[in-house]
This record gives sequence, C-alpha cells and structure tokens, in this order.
Amino acid sequence: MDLTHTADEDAFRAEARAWLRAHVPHPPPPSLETAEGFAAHRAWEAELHSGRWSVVAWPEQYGGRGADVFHWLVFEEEYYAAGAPGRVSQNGIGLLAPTLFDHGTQEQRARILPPMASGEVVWAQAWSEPEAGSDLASLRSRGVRTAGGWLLSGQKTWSSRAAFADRAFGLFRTAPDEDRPHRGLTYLMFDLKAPGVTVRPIRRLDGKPAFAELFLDEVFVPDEDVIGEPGQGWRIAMSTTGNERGLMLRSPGRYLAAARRLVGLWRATADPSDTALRDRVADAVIGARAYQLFTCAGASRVAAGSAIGAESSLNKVFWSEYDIALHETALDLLGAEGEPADGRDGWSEGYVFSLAGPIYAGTNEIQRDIIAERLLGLPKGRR
Amino acid sequence: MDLTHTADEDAFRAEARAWLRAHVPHPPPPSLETAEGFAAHRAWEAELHSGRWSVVAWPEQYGGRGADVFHWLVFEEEYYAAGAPGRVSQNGIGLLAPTLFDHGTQEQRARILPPMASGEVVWAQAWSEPEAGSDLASLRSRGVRTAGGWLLSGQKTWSSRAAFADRAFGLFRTAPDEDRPHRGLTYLMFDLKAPGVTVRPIRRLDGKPAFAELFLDEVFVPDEDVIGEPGQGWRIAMSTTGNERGLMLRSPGRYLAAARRLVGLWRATADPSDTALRDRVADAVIGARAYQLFTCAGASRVAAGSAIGAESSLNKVFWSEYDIALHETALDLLGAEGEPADGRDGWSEGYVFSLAGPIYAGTNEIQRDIIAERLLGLPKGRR
Amino acid sequence: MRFLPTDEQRAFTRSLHTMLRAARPPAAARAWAAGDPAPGRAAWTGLAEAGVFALAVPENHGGLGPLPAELALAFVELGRHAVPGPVVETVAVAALLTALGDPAPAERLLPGIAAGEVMATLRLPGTGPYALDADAATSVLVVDAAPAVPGPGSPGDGGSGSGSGSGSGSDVKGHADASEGAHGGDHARDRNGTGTGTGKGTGDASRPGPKAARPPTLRIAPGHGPVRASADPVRRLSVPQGGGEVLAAGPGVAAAAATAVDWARLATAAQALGTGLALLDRTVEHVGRRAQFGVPIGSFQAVKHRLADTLIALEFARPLVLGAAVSMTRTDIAAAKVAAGEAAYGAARAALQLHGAIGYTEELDLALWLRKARPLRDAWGTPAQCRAAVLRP
Amino acid sequence: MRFLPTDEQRAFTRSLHTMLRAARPPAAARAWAAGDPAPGRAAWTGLAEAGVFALAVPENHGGLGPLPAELALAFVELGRHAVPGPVVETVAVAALLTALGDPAPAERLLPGIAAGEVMATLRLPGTGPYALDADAATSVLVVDAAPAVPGPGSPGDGGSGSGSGSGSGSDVKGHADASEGAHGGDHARDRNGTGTGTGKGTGDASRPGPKAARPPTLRIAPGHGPVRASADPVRRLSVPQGGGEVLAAGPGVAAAAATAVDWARLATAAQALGTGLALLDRTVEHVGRRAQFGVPIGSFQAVKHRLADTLIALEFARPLVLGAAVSMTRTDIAAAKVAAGEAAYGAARAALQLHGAIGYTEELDLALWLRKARPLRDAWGTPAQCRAAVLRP
Repeated sequence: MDLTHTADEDAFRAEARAWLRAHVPHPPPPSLETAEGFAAHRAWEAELHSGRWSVVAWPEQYGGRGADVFHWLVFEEEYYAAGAPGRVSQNGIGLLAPTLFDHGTQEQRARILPPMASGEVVWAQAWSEPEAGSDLASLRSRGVRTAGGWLLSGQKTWSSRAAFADRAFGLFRTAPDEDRPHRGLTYLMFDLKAPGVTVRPIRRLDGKPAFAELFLDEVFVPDEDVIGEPGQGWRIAMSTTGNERGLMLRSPGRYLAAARRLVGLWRATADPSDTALRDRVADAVIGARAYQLFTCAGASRVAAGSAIGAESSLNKVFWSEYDIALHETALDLLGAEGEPADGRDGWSEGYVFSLAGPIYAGTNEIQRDIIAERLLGLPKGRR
Repeated sequence: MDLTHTADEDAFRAEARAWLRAHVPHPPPPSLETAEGFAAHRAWEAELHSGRWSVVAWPEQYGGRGADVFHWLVFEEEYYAAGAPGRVSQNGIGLLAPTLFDHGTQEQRARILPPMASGEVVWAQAWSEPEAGSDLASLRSRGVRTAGGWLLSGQKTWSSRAAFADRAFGLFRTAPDEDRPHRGLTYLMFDLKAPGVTVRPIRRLDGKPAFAELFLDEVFVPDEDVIGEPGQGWRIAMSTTGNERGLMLRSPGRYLAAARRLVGLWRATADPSDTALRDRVADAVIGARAYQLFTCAGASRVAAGSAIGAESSLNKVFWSEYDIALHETALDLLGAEGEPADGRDGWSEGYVFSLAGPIYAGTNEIQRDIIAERLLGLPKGRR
Repeated sequence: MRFLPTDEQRAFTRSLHTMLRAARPPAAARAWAAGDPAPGRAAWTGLAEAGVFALAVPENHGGLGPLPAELALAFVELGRHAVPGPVVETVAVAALLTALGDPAPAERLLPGIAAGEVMATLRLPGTGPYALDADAATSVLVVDAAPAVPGPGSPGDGGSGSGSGSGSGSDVKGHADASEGAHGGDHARDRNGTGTGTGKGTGDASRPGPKAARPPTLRIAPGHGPVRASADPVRRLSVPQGGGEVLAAGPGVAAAAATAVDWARLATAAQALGTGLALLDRTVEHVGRRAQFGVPIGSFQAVKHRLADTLIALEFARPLVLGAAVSMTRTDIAAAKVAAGEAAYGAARAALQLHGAIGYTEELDLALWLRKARPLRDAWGTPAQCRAAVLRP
Repeated sequence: MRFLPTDEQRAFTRSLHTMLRAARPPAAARAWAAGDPAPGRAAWTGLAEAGVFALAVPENHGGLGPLPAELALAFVELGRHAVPGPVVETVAVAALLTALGDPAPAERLLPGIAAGEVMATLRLPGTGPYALDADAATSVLVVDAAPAVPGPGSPGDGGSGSGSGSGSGSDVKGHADASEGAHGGDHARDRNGTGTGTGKGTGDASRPGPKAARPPTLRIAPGHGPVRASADPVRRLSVPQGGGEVLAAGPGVAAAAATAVDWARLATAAQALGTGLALLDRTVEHVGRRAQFGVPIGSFQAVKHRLADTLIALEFARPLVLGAAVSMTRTDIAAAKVAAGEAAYGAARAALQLHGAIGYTEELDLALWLRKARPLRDAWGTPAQCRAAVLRP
C-alpha cells in the first residue's frame, strides 16, 4: 500500500509543469460557453497538441504519449494546478475516443482522432431527447437505411457545446420493431453543419449557450460513420461507461486545485476565528484529498486488472455534491462580491456550472439507486 | 393577525408560574424510566393534581380547568420554563383521554379519568406488535368473545413505560375474517397486573427500561373496558390522531425552555467567536420560535373551527429532527463532559430520548410520504 | 391571540395576487433584466395603487402605515410573482425616513413613495458596494460611515464601516459590518457573524477609533457607476456615486439605518418565502406531469421526500415571517430572515434538481425564481449575520 | 503507486477477522461494560498474539514496527468487531514512548505492550479529565501541562493546558486545548477549533505565560477515581489520580505527546471506519429482511438512498484513513479523523432510524456499534479540532 510516484512519473510531472508554466494563458480566456471563448479554447487545444499534451493517455500514433492512469493523474494535477483552461474537447476525448478505441475501425481512428487531438474538430454528444432524460432506453430519434448510409431524423437535446462544436455522436433507433427498447439502437457520428441539421442553442441559468437542441431532418450519414455493428449501439455505449472512465470523468487534480484556490481566498478574506467558514473550507480540503485517494485506489485496482463498475456511481455523487459545496463556500467567502454574475476569479460561473453536476451524466437519484441495488444488494423497488 | 394574550391568559400564566415556582422539585427527580424515578414522578402528578394543574385542558368535573388551547400553550410554556419534571401520565392524558372524551361512555370517563389525573393510575399504550411497526393494519393480537367481555391473547411491544405502569390500552383483532385488515379491530383497555399478562421490560440504548413487551394469554377484559363499538377500533384510533393532538404531542414550551437552557450553556462555556457553534445555537433558538409560532397558527385555526389533519405530519418531522439537533449541539458544547451517560444537566439522557423521535408515533419516512401525498398531492407510489 | 391573517388581510393578498397574475411579472422581469424597466414600472404603479408602498409610509406623510403585517403579506405575493425592482429598498428608505423623524426629507420622499412616484434604492455601510437597481430608481440614497456603539465585551473596537465615506464602493472591505453596526452591535462579533469574507484586512490600523468616528450621513447620490448583472440578472447592481446632497447627519442616521435594516430584512424574508413557495408549486406540478420509467417522477419516494422537506422548511419559515411582522423585534426579524432565506434556497436547489436539465435553462420561467433565491438569502443580512443577531443580548 | 493493501496485508486482516469472529467480542464487550474485563483480556491476548500491538512498537523494543499502515488495517477490524478496551490508548502510549527516545521508560513498557502484557491508557492535557478504561489497564499514563509553542500569528498566547498539573481532573477547563497544544499549534485558533465548550473561562489571567510554563511531565498515575459509564458503557471513564512516578519531563514530552495524538487519531479513525462499516452491513441485512406493507423495507427508495449516502461517506473515508497511515502527515491524519468520525456517526444515525424501535434497544448487539460511533467521532480530536488542524499552515 503505497502512494509514491515512480521516477518516470516524477520526470513526467516536471516536464508537464515546465511546459504548462510557459504556455498557460494569463489572464485565462473568456468562458468557453461563448463564441469568443470557444475559439480561444480551441486555439488552446491546438497549443496543447503542439506540445503533445492534449491527449496524454492516447497512443503516440494519434498524438498522445501512451500515459497510463497514474501518469494521467499526474498530468491532471499539474494541469489544474497551473490554472490551465477548461477542456473544450472533453466530450470527444472522454466519451467518443474510448468508444473508437474499443469499437471503431482502424480507418475511423486514423481519420477522427488526430483532428480531435488538435482541436480542429470539436465534438458534441447527442444522447438525450426531450422524452428520454435518465431513461435512455426510450430514445425515439431514428436512422433509416439508405444507399451507402443512414438518414437520421428526430430531435436531440442537452447537447453540451453543440452551439459551437463541429460534429456530434449519439444513439439512433434503426430497428424500431425490436421488442426490447434497448435493442435496435445504432451508434452514429454526424456533422453539425450537414444539410438537415438545425442547431438551436439553449441558454443555461447564467444565459450562456452551454448546450443546444438538435433537429435532424433526413441527415445523411455514410456507413463509415457508424461505430460497431448497427443495432448494437446500446451495448457499445454502455461498455464504455463502466470502465475507468468512471474515474476519469472528473480528475482529482481539478478539485485539488479548486480547494487550494478556496484556501487562498479564505486566507485572504476571512477572519480565521470564524469557525463556521473555516470548517467548510477544511471540508473542501478534506474532500479533495479524499477524492484524490479514492481515485488512486481505483486506479490501482484498474492497474491490477480489475474493472470499475457500479463504483463509479459513488464517484459521481461525491464529486457533484462536493463541487457545489465548494462553490457555495467560495461565494459565502466573497460576500457581496459573490453576487455579480461575472464575480471574482470565475467563482460565480463555476457555481452555475457546478449546479448541473447532480443532474447530468445520470442524475444523482439514479446513481443512488444503482449504489443501493448493485453495491449494497438491496432489493429492486419501483423507485 | 396578532400574538397578544388576553388578560385572562395573563392571569392564568401568573397563577401557574407562582404555583410552579413554589412546587417544582429541586433537584429534579431521578429519570422517570427507573423504578425510583417513576415513583417520584407519580408523586409529582399527585402534587400537580392537588393544585389542579395536572390536566388543565380537561373539564373541571374530571380535575381540569377547562383550559382552551391557548391557555394550554401558556401553561406548557410556564411548566417547562420552571424546569418541572417530565409527565409520567402523558400517554393517558394525551392519547387515551381524548379518545374517551370522543368515544367513551359517561361511566368510563367518570371511572377512568380522575385516577388518571391524580397519577393514581398510570397508563401505557399497547399499539405496536413485532410484525406491525409502521403498518398498524397488520395487527395480529386478538380478542375472543366470552361471557361479559373479551379474552385477549397475543403480543404487544414498544409499550412505553409499561415496565412500571398500571394499565394499558390498544387495538385487538376481534373479527379475524374481515376482508379488509383495517376492519375488525377493537379498542380495549386492560390491567397490566391482570392474570395472563406478562410484562418484559425492554432496555433502551442507555440501559433504562423505557418500554416493554407485553405477552397476553387469555386476559379477561370486561365489556365496560371496550371503547366504542367492537370492530370500530381503527376508526376510533384514527379519529383522535388527526385533531389538535397533532399540535399537542410536543408543546412549544418544551423546546423554548430547552433552547433557553442551550443558550445558557453556550454563554457559560463557549467562545462567542466560535461561529460554528454559535450558528447551531442560534438555529436552536430560531427553531423553537418557529415551532411556537407554527403552533400558535395551528391553534388559531383550531379555535376558528378548522381541523388539523395531515399538517400534523409537518409538526412531527420538525420537532423530532429539531430535538436531536439541539441535543447534539449541547453535547458538542459540553465536550469531554458530554460523553458520560449521566452527563451534565440531563443533556446526555435527553439526547438518547431525542433519538427515538424520528422513529415512534409514525416514522419520519411515513410522515414524509403523508406530507407528499396528502399535502402536496403527489401521486401514490409503492414507496 | 388569533395568529392568522384577518379576513381583510386575506382579501388584500387575494386582490394583489389577482392583480399581479394579470400583470405577467415574468415578462416584466425579463425586460427589466434586459435594461428595459418600462413594464416593471407599470407593475410598480399597480402595486402603489393597491397600496403596497403606502403600508410602509405613515399616515401623516400620505401613507397608510406603518403596517408591517400587511407589508409582509404583500411581499410574500411579490416573491411569489417574481416582481422586479427595488421593492425592498423602497420600503427600507420609507422606514429610514420615518425613523429619522426629520420632517423635511420625510415630506420630500415619503408621499412619493406611497403614491408610487418614487422608486428608491439604498446602500448602507456593511452590505457591500452596490445599490440595487439604481439605474431604474428615481432616488438613490446612501448612508455613509455609521459608527457602531461598542457592545459589552468589545474592548476598544468600536469603529465600523470605515472607508465608505467616499461612496466609491471600490473599497469593499470597508463595508464589512455596518448592517450590524447599524444595529449597535458588537463589532468583533459582527465580523464573525458576517460570513462575507470582508472582515480580514478591514484595515485595523487605519480604522478610526471611537473618537475619530465621523457622524453618519444620509445623502442622495448624484448617479451610479456601470450596471453589473447579479447572478439573478433581474437584480441590477451598481455603485452609487460619491457626493450629492446631504439629507441628514448625526447619530440619528445610524439609528434610522438600523430600523431600515429591520424593515429590509423583514420584506426580504417575506419575498424569499414567496419565492420558495412559487418554486415548490412549480416543482410539484412538474413532477406530477413528467414521466420517467413509465410513471410520474413525483411517485418516486426520493422525490416525495425532498419536496416534503422543502414544504416543512417553508411552512415553518412562514409563521416566523408573519410573527416577526407582528412583533417587529430585531431578533424575530433576524430569525425570520435566516429561516425564510435558507428555506427558499433549499427550495431552489430542490426545484433545480427535480426539474432536471430543463430547470437549468434560462428559457423556463422557473429561472426567475431559481436565481433569486440565493441573492435574497444574503441580501440585507446573510444567514451568519442574522444568526449572530438572534443571539445578541 | 499501488494504493491497495498488499497480499500480506490482506492475509493479515483476514486472519484477524477470523480470529475476532471466533472470540465473540460482543459478549466480551458486554462483560467489559458490566465491570468484568476477563473476556476482554482474553481477546487482548489474542490480538497481541496476532501482532497487533507489536505493530506500534519498534523492533529494538520487541515489536514489529512502527507499521502504521498495518495498524490502521488492524484497527478497522477492531472497529468492525466492537472489541472492548483501551486499544487506541495502548497504541498511543507506544507511540509516545517511542517518540520520547528515552531508553529507560521505553524498555520498561514497550516490550510488554508488544507482548500484550501491558494494557495501557493515557490522558493528555486538552482531551478532558478522563482516561479510558483505567480500571482495567495495567498502566495509566498522564502527561501534565504541555505548554504550546506559540504558532505564527499568535502573539503572546503560548500557554495551554494549564491547571492540569494536579492531575485531579476536576478542573476540566484547564484541559481545553492541549491535544492541539501538543501539536505546537496556535492557541487562539485551537480554542476555536475545539468546539468543546471548555475554552471560555480557561483562566486567561492565571494562565502562565510562555516564560512561566512548567516543563511538561509524563508520569504513571497511582490509581484512578470512580468509574463513570460513557454513553457507550463499554467505554469506562475515570479520572487518573495525581502524583505517582515521573517517567520523563521537558519539552521532549510535548513533542512526544503530539506524536501520540497523531497515532491515537489514526487508530481512532480506523476504528470508527470499522464501526461504520459494521453498522452499514447490519443495516443492509436488516432492511433486506424486515418487511412492512408487504415488501422488504430495503426496497423503499428513501431507505436505499440513505444507505447509499452512508456507503459513499464510508468509502471516501476509507482511502483517507489508509492514505494517512501511509503518509503519516498531521494534516492527512486530521482529515481522516474528521471523515471517518463523521461517516461512522452518520452510519449510526442511519442504522438506528432504519432499524426502527428494535435498534433503539440495548438488547440488540447493534447497540455495541451504535453507541460507540459518537464517542469515537470526538475522541482524541473533535471534528472541529481536526478541521482546524487540516488548515494549520
């Protein structure tokens, strides 16, 4: 049971730190949920890519460094500690790429991954539909067979960053008569600028178009943009939610850096004898450390060959609630300066962002059901 | 909308205060969950009765003062402010007596109420059974018709104070073949010393025998000890849970006095700049005032002719959670002196007592279901 | 004792409710956020005609009041309908001028407030650099530098609210504690009570001692700085300019400011309560309609229990708000502010979670209440400040 | 990095688990509470034979250690099995004597601890007047008056733990802060960190200044006062008597005491974690079996979610405890103590609620874990004290 880093990890850390110190933009670019900020973040992806830091966990042939999970954790710590910008390519790198590694063809990987790594093509996800929130099995958007491909029609929603992104991926019903709703779904990729696609940005609570509705009207998708077998989309989508991505959805480095910033804010603004605030700041420090060590243990299990299954639900509930509490504490520390929407050091925008945590990627209610039934073995109920 | 007291209420308050100041025992008697303490508390009931303070809300003919709900609230404030002992006759006065007023005969009232008022006969409740906790409809203890009465058999449990009490009341299944489980129950009173009754005390977490199991083996109950019609027990029991007793189960005076004691403890022991503790003490003060004013509003509605129905579930959840938080704060204020079981000023025993609040008189889970379904109108689920 | 609204009070709130529903405040609020105060002003006139502002103005200055109980009931409705504008601040100005007892400034503004012609806003030392909706208000009042009376056990630490004399508002730290300072409280405890992070660095060295304290002044600011949107964009924040006409000075201003804080807290608490009730109503409706896994999500026990807890918090805040309006004691008002502010914020968190993604959008009107809950929780006294006030002897 | 127990470590905890299950600690705990330590002593011997106490003792004094990671894993098992006795305190004494570096007292007690012949208990200034299980212990150690090193930003306030020199323990207030004081922390912050209510009235006037501070002493108490039952009657509290043989004196005692607090916190955190895990296991089993309304109550979503939250808290406390055992930094240990203590207490609250009335009885063995959670949360550092330690620079 140890927490030491290898010499190689230490060297990797030093290299990442030096590069980031030299390249991280100051002041940070505008919010990535704006047109200007999106462009700036895309440029930052290109810069990261030029230093081969954009996709450290990928094989070298696609622009990565073949980093294992421990190297990845080191990189993430350095990345957030350096105050580097949020990752506009996160959906592609975190969701689509692992699917392509597991289920894509050589041709797809060679065609799709390099421009994803450089930020040239930014991907949006297209999972949810208006009547299918937590209940993905009831998806209705459909793909109809046509010569050399599929024609997609229907409506997707809550497509993060689709307001500005280039392409999207998601599940479409291609065999509507299957008796079980999980069957007959196909995993497809499509161009957001293709004929038949209408993107309607949706403004989140702070007015920023952080996601969009997608209206699809006979959008042609060639066969080469189907991932895996048609009709196997559900299985393919699920197979890449239960692996180590449960650990990698939010990296510990993010919260370690946030907690450090919070302590700085507290030392700068608060009366240290105000124990009510002090206890909440301490809890942020404790929570970040707990999340880091929990992830280290999970990564060690992955490295030892275990799979991460329903345990990722523990992770999801923890970080999403942690993130809100941390930002609430920051706003309370800021007092009257916590009210403006463009409040100090991004705390206000971070708070709005944090509020989505318990809702997306499977609501925390669903996650708790999963924890109770799959980890604790409690009997299924009707909820 | 006013909060003023009438001249009569003020005079009543002054009279109660003066009497209590002269009579409340100091130091307080031992815990009423011990044999010695039970006897001392019974003696205190007799003393209260001698001053006509034991049952102020009852008609004068039974030893009361015919006090309305506002006078009752005044009395309770003075009672707890004076640091007077807990009420060993509470189950009889609060649960059985209202049932007798609504559903009993003249003869029953004349026979049963005066010795209840004087503490000569202390009553225990006998509702729960081992397999029927929150689900009273599944009661199994039965009454079989016999000449001039009924023979009770079966097992009751969680009978508060039955270790030392004289008599008990509860529901028994007298018509087992009814197709709906709520039917066929009869409301009966019986003697805890009668032949066929075995009382097995149950020790609560702090070791005190605060309740008991009752084993009944053909215990004879004469017809005169049936309340209402046989087979109507469920309806009778329910009819007196939805009235103002929802307000009167725990009086605001109790928490106002407890919050005042907590503030005293805080001023005596805590660093006032320790805001974490200060905030919790303030919340105790705020909660006691909220509960007082909530009760005043409810009492005003009762006085104006409204019934208190499912609203009493709001009340139950509030006071039970409040009571635990208040005692947790006290123990944290006491620090190392909060650990001993016989800790200072009864806070430790009060904490153990408070822990039962969310469990009994309908668990808080059941209460929240009631609130959601009856007050908010949410659809019934399978829970 | 009859701790229930009277028939007249109920008729008043019903008529307000009807009037406000017809006025469609959500549209007015959206226009207000976009910098177009015209629809909001029209609603304001309607409120004045219904007598809402007159409740805060004494009869001898053209009002109907002071009638805090009716005012609290009215503000529950304002919260329920998400009415935009400096409604709380206008009431606070009325209370301040009334408490000041100086006929000239009172007669200058109070009749206009009662009539709905004056839309006032107010900044006191200790509540941050901003005044709410100064761009739309007709009168921007500022109290500068109200020195605290040292409380018992607060040796040699009587100064408070320093650095606000310039009115520039750039020195946020100077405003740490004066809303409590205006209450004559103990400075050291106030700072611990703020929870606003503005305590440290207030400048112990530069803070004037008790003897150096200038008398507090009340002035009309000649204008305001650029508007910053609050997290609730319907709340438009700006820093009042320095200078302008001084209406009053002296210790009476501090006492009047303390009274203004009381009224502002009461009105904010009522507005927060109404906000929370509206959030709960809309969420109950949503979860009864929205289906997942084949059933309405409102039939899931986790949803039920969260909404039950929301109702409990609101239904125990309600009597605190109304009780504070009846007693008008400082501790009751502070208690009501804590409970209503926290209950409304809890309702907002529950409403957002149970609406899911749709609740996270600006497009749904729900956002108008959602975004208001947190600012109202903190306005005119954070929970920490108000908890400190509850325990102040 | 391989932040997982090794195969050897897993085999060790498995064998401990098997041994403890066979020893039926619930019966030993009930006897212990009733004043009969014999079955507990037998279990103690078993633990010593398994090498548990030797983990805290260096090899040159007959031990296997110090091996804090193995010790933490062992204490999770001790918590899981509700083992009675001063297990934490014995480890703390071993850490203290090891850190002291003085061969004579070390050789006198450490080999006996490793062998299971010495059952030690300990009182440090700042953790209340009581020593745990002094009636059953073979050695009752007391540190008196460890003066704190003034921390940065703590001008002229270096005294701490005054009034404990008599060892009478009647002056509770004198013990306010020394567990932190032993950590060399800032006295003023410590007091705010205690949350124990013993701060006020510590006697600012009578507290010796840094120059007047007597050197701290370590002594063997000649006996103890009457036993008081804790809220967990398996924890038997008494006040060590004054006087007795002095084993060591001087500033080294303060530093060693701070190390002892670290080890005590780590062991207590691990024990609390095990306690919480046992509470969760038993509750999961109960709700899967107990039916209401025709179904197991474990199928109700409210029950599921409460247990899910309990699991989350425990599963995030676990890596903190093990990580602290690996790093042995003071902040990691304090963080682990907060998280494990709160998680275990939360597990106790959930276990009680979901067991219903049966959980509220002494008769069910559940009570052995239920009643231990809260004392363990506070022992050797309350959550407030440990949160303060987490932020100490």
